[in-house]
Amino acid sequence: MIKKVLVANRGEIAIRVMRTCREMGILSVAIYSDADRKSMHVRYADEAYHIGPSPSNESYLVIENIIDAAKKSGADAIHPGYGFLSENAKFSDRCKEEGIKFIGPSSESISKMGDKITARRTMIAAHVPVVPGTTDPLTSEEDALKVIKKVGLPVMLKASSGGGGKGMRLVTKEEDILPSLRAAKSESMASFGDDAVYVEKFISSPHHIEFQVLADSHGNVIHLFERECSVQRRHQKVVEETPSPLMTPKVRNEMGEVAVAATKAANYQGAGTIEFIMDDDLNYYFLEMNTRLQVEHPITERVVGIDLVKEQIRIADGQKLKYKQEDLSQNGHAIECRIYAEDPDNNFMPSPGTILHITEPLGLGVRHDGYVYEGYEIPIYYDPLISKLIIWGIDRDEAIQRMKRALFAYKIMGVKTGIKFLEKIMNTPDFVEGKYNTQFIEKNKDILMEENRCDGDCKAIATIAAFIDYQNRLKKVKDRIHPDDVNSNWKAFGRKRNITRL
Amino acid sequence: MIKKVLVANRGEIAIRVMRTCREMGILSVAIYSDADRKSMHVRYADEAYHIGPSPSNESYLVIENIIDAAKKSGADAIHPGYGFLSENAKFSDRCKEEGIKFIGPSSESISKMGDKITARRTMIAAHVPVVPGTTDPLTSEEDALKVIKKVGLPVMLKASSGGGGKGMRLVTKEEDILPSLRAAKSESMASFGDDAVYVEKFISSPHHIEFQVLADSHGNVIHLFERECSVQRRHQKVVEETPSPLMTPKVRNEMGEVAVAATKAANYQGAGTIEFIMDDDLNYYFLEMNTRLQVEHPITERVVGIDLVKEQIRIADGQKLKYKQEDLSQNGHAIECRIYAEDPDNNFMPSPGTILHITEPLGLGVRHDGYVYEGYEIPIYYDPLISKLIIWGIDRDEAIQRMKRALFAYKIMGVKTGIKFLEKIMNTPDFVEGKYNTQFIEKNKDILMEENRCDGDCKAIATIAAFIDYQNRLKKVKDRIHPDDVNSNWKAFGRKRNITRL
Amino acid sequence: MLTATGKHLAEKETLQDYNVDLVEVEKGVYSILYNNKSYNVELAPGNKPKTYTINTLYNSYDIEILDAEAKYMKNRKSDDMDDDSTISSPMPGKVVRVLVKKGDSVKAGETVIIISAMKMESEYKVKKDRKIIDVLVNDGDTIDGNQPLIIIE
Amino acid sequence: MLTATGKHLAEKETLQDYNVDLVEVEKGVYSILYNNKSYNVELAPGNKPKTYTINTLYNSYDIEILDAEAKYMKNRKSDDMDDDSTISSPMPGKVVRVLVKKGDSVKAGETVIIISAMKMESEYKVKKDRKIIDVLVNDGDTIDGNQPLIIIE
Repeated sequence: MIKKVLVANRGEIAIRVMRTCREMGILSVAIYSDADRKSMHVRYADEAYHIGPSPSNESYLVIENIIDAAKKSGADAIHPGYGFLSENAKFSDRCKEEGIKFIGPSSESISKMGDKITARRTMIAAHVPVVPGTTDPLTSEEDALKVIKKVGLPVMLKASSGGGGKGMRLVTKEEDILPSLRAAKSESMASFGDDAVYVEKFISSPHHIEFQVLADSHGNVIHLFERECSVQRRHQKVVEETPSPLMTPKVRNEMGEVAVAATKAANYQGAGTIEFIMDDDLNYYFLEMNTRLQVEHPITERVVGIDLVKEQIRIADGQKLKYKQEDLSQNGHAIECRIYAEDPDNNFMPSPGTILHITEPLGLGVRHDGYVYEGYEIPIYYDPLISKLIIWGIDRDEAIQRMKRALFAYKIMGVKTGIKFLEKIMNTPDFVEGKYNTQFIEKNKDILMEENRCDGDCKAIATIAAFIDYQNRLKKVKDRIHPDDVNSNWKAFGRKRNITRL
Repeated sequence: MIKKVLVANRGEIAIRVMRTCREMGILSVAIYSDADRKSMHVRYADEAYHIGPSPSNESYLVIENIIDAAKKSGADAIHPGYGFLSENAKFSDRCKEEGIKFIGPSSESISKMGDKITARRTMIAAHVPVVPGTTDPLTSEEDALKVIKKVGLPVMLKASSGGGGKGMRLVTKEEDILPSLRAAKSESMASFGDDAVYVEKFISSPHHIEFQVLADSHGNVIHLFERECSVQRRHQKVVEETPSPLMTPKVRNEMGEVAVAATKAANYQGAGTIEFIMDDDLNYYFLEMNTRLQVEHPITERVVGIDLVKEQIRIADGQKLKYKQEDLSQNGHAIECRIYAEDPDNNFMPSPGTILHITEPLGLGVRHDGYVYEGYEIPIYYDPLISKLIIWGIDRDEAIQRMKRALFAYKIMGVKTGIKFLEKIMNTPDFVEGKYNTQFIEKNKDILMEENRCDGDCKAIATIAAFIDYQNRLKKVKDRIHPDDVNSNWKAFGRKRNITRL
Repeated sequence: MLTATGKHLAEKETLQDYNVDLVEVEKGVYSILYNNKSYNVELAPGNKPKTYTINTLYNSYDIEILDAEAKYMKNRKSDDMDDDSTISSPMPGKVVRVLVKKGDSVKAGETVIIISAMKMESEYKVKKDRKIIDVLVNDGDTIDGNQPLIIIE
Repeated sequence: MLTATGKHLAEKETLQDYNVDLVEVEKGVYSILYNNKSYNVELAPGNKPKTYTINTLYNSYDIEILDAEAKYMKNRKSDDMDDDSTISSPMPGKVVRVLVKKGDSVKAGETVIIISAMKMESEYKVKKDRKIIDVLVNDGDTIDGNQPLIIIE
């Protein structure tokens, strides 16, 4: 049995993995860059190893340093989390060579699914429906123009190595083809070191629906139902929920079977996700497979009742799946909101900084996976995700109401966050009615970007608080400079502890 | 529909109720004593009314002041929480007179069940099994000696108005009868203003098992299965779990039916709890009915999936129960640990004080219901409960492992707590195996009161941290007094930010 | 927008007569009861002296305490309609693409540069019609936080 | 028990040569890496000057920084075996029952008074055989925090 796991990640996912390790009696090893010495994952782990400077390409992406830390610590397995090296075939291979268990799929599966073009070909061979388009990368700008003419506008340009919306461009007009192609290639090269880009027919206003799968090393594969991830901003998921309000039991069953078939075709092992796009008539197409744990995995955990990291570790340990498909069902409804350090009023620009104050929402049906604490400075080098709120309700209505309650009580000072933006999503009629697709944010931007109301009292109260805080600070300074200068006005002010009359 | 609820309570339960109000779109009104101006329930509520000085008999127990606040605020309902006036028949009545909905049972039900002797008589009439004993209060010391001789030692002396272990005494020897009787009477008088005491045969080493019930105003009654509450210290519950490791499906069904019958006999409305004691052969006896929400209600919420406060409010609003018995089932396993400000090393003495630092455990399967925050001073006037950890697992093993993980990560500085004591309970073989009764803590006290180990490194590390903190403080003071006195030793020390060699 | 003068706030029409019960419950966090309504206000000192960022229930404000102990409050968004003369990123990152060159005229809302930082690509736009005075970086450059990237008129 | 002398700690046998990576992450909260093991230590100033209460992973300690910058550490429980000469409650409450009277001799572990405070009844016991010098309260009395209740020898 695995005894010590090195978590090759940081932030909330590192802590989330370590929590499960602790429950399983497994020691956890953190790695950290210069910027992360004070990060919670270092504090939470049993051991911690420094692996390099702050930029991730000098630390969290350096396979050598991570393997080195794993050997020093005597870790017998590595969990890659999501992002960083989680979908890096070389890393999976290297672990294997070193006799360290990689908690994830083989390099072959990663390569096959990581290259979107190969993935498309594999799925077509396994009779999994895919979006119409090319099965070869575009070789030149001329080739692109020709191919896109054949597929027909609108199309999506996609990085073959892509994922998470990077290196992706929608093209609707002919004159945009080349600028978009260049942008997609540049972004793909910057993000993945590979600029192969291919073409898919653009399915307008689709739903993004994904299936969670688990596959052991004995050929058993199960799915843990769907997640609805259509609330996206620039192809980045913002809110996820399960079950999907769109889904019918019949289609769910069918897609689950397709997801299992796709997983088998990938010769997959571990936890993975089959992403589909779906049109309003519930036609669905394979989009890509994520060969790792997803950010949004907790909503599945909540509704199905299974700790996915625990299953990942068991699978890596060579154990058979504990659950059969017929054991599983969806219980109630779960929604996840991602809280980023970002400024919704300023084009969602990342907003790093020091957390001055935080009030986390708690109570019935609330799971909160985060990593920041008061006084922690969110580094400028990594993903600005602060935490994830995962809410359960007995039905979708209750889950939405509870999410609103939790977002309302969630307060962070020091950095700007998307909390109020998320609250507005929960209040938007299209979301409340469950009638939305990936165009949701664009379609509802007037509602979502509307300025928050603050009536006269609210403004006045804020002003009064600032004024009094300022006076208190001023008083402290004065007292320090002239401790004997008894200013009776200030003193009297100080004495009025409670009732302040302005 | 109810639009505004005054919560006639404080601490975690006040916030827990307000959270549900918010989810239902109901405004919440807090009341507070002098000591509670900064308390979280005041901050969380939509409105707040001051109701008197700090001692609860001048504030939270003063019906007049609470009714007054309810009228001023225009609240159309009052939720009493637990403790304080929650089982006060006069309060229920008074609300009714004022046209304010009391979120709880009628005064008749409260009186009937609140007086333990009347409750026994009611249950006997409804063919609910009760513990052998008297159905009349002891009239005199002579009467006591006579009656107890007839019932046979050992016996329990119990306050007729009692609850929560107050006014209760076990008598095993004849010479203890009169001192115990006096103690029980004095405690009962002090706690409830009534010294009526009765006698029950003492069932040695019983299990304490209770059933949650819900009854609407249309005669519908359902039960939400059992809670196992045998981990008790001086008749105070410390850890609760559901399902009970002792229970069989057959006995569960039978007891559920008995609980429903008991609820009907009490002519009950709202959420209530039927407490039973059970011997090792699964014989069970009605102990008492709690005519309010219990501290431990969240474990039922987690396993059955129903928000009990929501149901309480719906029932008070005159609505019919949303669920039928056959809709309900137990899903997984839940455990609650109560975190008190108390000193386990000093006879569990309450430990009020200021919360200097708190790290709350979060993540998968963790619900945390609390009310303190950093800088908050736990008042000396009220119950020292800080928070409740409610853990869910797919089975009992997972729940225990997860509880250990959560307790491990839960840190509070400033007051002493029972966290380490609770961790030891989770590690005690009798608990792990689910083989325990109300004698658990007494039986395992050697394990539970064992000193925590801290090997050489651990001690040294603690010492080093204290030493460095002291030096840093000293440096700050020196710098303030002689800002120009450059002490090179101290400066050099300050510069060595990270690596400190001692 | 609210303006009022320090100690004599009660006499000004703008803030009327507020009788508030105000306590600092945590550092920079105030619990305020006004007409029995419960408000929570969180304050953080702003970048400049005498400025605050304030979170109320629904809003985030920047407030400036004016001289003579008066104050001035503005909604974060409302005054955001002017460009700084230098475009820079608050975080270090990488230039994904420069979309303008020295001397170009750009229209309001047009993107001038795309920066990748904290795993996100951000587009920097101008708010009004502008002329590009200078471009100080190239595609692919690694940049520091607050380093001038583009100078506009 | 650990003792060592201030700056020259490294030279003392008791604390050996600890090469620790120590940072204060929050006020009074230290993250310490020693031999790559991660420790979290929380400190709170004690009631007396130069004393701390420390929470490590499993333990709670009282530590006293001795003069000449040395330190002395004791486990909370270990030194708890002596009685104070005055029995008092840290919280206000009510006397439920006084079980002794002036001049009584009591045995180690015997309860002398029961106090009800914060909704809990607490029994105050003596740790060794003692004589009761004086009893200052009666059953049912309301008491303040730290008010002397019983004087023992």
